Amino acid sequence: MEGFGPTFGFYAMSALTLVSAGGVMLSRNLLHAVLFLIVTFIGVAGFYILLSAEFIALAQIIIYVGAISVLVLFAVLLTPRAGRDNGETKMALPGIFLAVCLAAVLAFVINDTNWATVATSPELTASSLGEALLDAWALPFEMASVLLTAALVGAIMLVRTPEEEAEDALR
Amino acid sequence: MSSLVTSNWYDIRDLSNISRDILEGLANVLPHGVVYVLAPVLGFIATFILVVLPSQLIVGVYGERKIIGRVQSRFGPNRVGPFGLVQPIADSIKLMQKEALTPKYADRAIMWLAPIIFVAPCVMLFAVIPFGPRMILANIPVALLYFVAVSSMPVLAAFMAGWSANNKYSLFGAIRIISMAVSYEVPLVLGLLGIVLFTQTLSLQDMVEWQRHYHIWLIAAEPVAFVLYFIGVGVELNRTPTDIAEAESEIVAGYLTEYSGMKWGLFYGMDIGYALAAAAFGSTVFLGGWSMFGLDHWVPPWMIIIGKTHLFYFLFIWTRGTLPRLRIDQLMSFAWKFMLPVALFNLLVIATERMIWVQNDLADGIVYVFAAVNIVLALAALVFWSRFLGYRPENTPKKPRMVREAGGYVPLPTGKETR
Amino acid sequence: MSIGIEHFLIVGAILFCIGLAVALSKRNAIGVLMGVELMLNAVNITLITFSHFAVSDRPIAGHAFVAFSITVAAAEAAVALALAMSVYKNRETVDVDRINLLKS
Amino acid sequence: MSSGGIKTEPFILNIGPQHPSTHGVFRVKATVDGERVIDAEMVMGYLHRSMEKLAEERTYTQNIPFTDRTDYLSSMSNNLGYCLAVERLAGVDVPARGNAIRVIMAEFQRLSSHSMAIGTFVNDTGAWQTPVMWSLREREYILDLFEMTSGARLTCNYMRIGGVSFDLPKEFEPAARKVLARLKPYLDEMEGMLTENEIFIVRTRNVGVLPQELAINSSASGPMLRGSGVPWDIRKAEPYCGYEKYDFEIPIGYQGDSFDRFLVRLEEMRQSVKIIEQALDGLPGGPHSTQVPLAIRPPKGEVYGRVESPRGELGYYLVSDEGPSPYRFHIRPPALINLSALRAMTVGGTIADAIVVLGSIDIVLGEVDR
Repeated sequence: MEGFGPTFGFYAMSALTLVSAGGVMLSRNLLHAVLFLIVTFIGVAGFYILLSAEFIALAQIIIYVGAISVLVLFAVLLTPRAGRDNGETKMALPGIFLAVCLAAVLAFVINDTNWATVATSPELTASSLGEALLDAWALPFEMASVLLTAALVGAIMLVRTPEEEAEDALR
Repeated sequence: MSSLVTSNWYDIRDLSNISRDILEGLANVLPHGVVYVLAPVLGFIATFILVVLPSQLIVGVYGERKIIGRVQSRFGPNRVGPFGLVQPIADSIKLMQKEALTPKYADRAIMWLAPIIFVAPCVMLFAVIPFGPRMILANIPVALLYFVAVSSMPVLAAFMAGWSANNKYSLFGAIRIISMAVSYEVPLVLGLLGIVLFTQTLSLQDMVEWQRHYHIWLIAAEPVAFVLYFIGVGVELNRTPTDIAEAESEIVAGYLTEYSGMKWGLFYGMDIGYALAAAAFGSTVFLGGWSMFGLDHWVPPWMIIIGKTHLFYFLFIWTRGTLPRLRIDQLMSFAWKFMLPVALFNLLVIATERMIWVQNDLADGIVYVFAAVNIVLALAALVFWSRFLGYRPENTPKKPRMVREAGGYVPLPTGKETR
Repeated sequence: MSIGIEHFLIVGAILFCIGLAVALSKRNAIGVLMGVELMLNAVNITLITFSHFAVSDRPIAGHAFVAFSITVAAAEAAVALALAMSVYKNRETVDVDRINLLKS
Repeated sequence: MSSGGIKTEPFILNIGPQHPSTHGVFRVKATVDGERVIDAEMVMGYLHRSMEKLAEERTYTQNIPFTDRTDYLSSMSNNLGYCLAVERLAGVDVPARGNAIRVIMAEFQRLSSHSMAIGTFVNDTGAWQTPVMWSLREREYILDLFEMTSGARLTCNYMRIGGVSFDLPKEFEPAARKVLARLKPYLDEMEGMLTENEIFIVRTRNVGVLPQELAINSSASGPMLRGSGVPWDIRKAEPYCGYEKYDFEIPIGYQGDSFDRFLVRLEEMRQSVKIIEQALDGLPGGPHSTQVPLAIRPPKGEVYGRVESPRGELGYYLVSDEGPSPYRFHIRPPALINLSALRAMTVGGTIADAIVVLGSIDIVLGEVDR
């Protein structure tokens, strides 16, 4: 990946993604954390575009920014004001230490490995992804739909109120 | 792509000739590479100046106010300038002079950010609209997805605006707008998926070409998708009858309650901008875009698409001027109980038709048969499904009962009148 | 200056570790969920990076995997939030330190 | 957004005193749980001008303009109610022509007030200003008639003790017939636009139901009471100004929801048109007013005079001590008493419903707070 554009894009996106991911970690207000998370998602979508995966990038924006973050926002709004702090547990320091250690190990591995890369990247379009999904990965694709249905039903069942359950029992 | 326009710079049927000639001229003068940075900037500014700004000011603000005025049997703006045409400019000058207040306990950073985040995607949406055979800023192959993705951004901006103001009415508006947007994105995308099945492309330019090739508009081929799009986009744009998030008579102004001055002006202006973008997208996908059954050989295509956009926008104004507003729970149940099943049914029908078409290798004319079938099925689905859900307009009494003498009880009628 | 596979992988690794730190350290169940989402995103970046750069006879596999991953993440977010709601309904807290039913 | 099992803290939403759809300075302190209203407390008095006390310092004739300013959307009916009460107290007879003119004016006032009520009601359901503009347009023609006869458009101050202040001008009758001819298609249009409008129906059907018993117990009156299916109309029950001579019917609703109240108002407008036509056809000659002394001193006693104002039973309770001004002057304001059932109608509905209910009551804050 040569040239000013991709380089600039990469560093801009890295800064955006990592700074806002740090914001998720550091912000005291849970709603601010969610907003930082959304910015992180957009930054990740930017990476996908840099890697010429437009379809995945737009799916990322539709699903993560349009749906998942809205879900999280809903969950935050449904908890009372007292539950909206974003503090750390007692185990925060060990956790952060573990994460830093892992980062060091990963960085070492990434630098040390001699990656075999292709000179020209393959052209991957939305239609080739569609063909792959319905051809090589047909079974996982169907299973994903089953999973989504199960998640839908499960989510509805989990948040049902006792009154609603009583109503259904009477039927 | 298309060979109908010449590449002479004076051929105004394709304005991209002019910009290309300008850029080529500049490339001879300027150092290498600068022109590539300049090109998108220039294209961006050109799109904005040529399309967005005049549409917004003249058609969006002035036209909307004038048409709503006529609907309400009054004149609309007629004082500032000839026929009141300068009214939008006067309004914006007034807005800029006003103080942009921020409440004491508001979340200042987010409240300041929200209008900016609201504005940016609006201009981005126009980038993928084809205004002519080559007049398109970014002919990306997944333009349809791009449109859906970018149009989900302003909802978040509206949420930020509503939440940060620390006002109960604003919070109501914020909660309402995100719940509405999440509910209506589903049938809207399902409707558009049917279009993709038929046209076999996600690119808007290719869709226009498809409609030119088969000499049919997709509104005729897939009427259900059009209805789903119109309603769904109306909900996301907060246009009456679904302007629940800023319901003036209930929650004052929803998420905009605490905004004033030019910050409010940005929201207001961009509301119209989004409506125009949605209209442009709708007329590209459903109304044939810049093509017009051969008329595009004689009339500049960008004129056709802008005309169609304004026609589509007129629909928004019309509904805004005439219909009352739904309640939030009614809107939600309409999305999940009515629109979603109809969208799924529509998708099934379209997929079946597509399969028949491909497997039997039918001629192009079959599209007209499919269109007829789809229109009939759309009407049938509308009637059948609404009756199934318990829609009984004949049970609503249209006249009160009449009595001649005062005094005493009149027992309530039993049974059918109550719904 | 050129951007290679390592650059993207490093960003993915850092993002993953930030996500891990968030998931391990946050007290709020929704905060933990956000950390998990960050980790998933980091993994997706890595997958797309490999799909773009690595030598493979079927490079689309990375994209397909990410498509599944996003699907699963959506389902996971819905269920996790429903769980958080449900826990909150019964215990009136989303503090993961205080959800200790198994402790006597 | 119901939150059944989740323990949420309900919060208090102040609807008003500054709010687009409280029709003035009225405040509902609503306790809401999400979108649902679980309690509503009314706070009023922001517009209190102490009219009843002030009236005790002025002569009976000087009090007539006060009544204009209570319910400023139906000044003619208010004048009429007060004048009837004073006439009954002092034993003054009104000539036939005066009575007919009073009926015409009161019914025109009902038309203008109901037109406004329907317009603002539909506005509260969210139609973006269009119905209220249409209503205002029709109302303007009626106000022109008022200007023609009394010189004022809104606060007419037209009725006098013993009749009306001026006779009708020559050009009144053709103008009035023209207005009526205009109104009939307008009413059909309004009915077609709204009773066929599915969104309007779902917003108002079964919203704010006021059962018959509750309507009677809360002493609601006017379209509120009739919407609940109780055929009660002062014009029929205790006719004044010769209402017994006119042929008209009372519309009543089915179950007392907001839609029924709307239907009743719309039909009452038709009936008003009918009454005015009859009154114009049989307009008697003669004097328009009996002469009474300007500083009238009614004999000692008390009286309660009531009329059917557009909002319901408007009563005036007067006590005389043979002085030039009333010893006690009390108004029974229909809007205030209709409003008292607001809590029962809004609790359990959503915020949007509460606004619709408030619109369907058709309050005028000048009358509620006096």
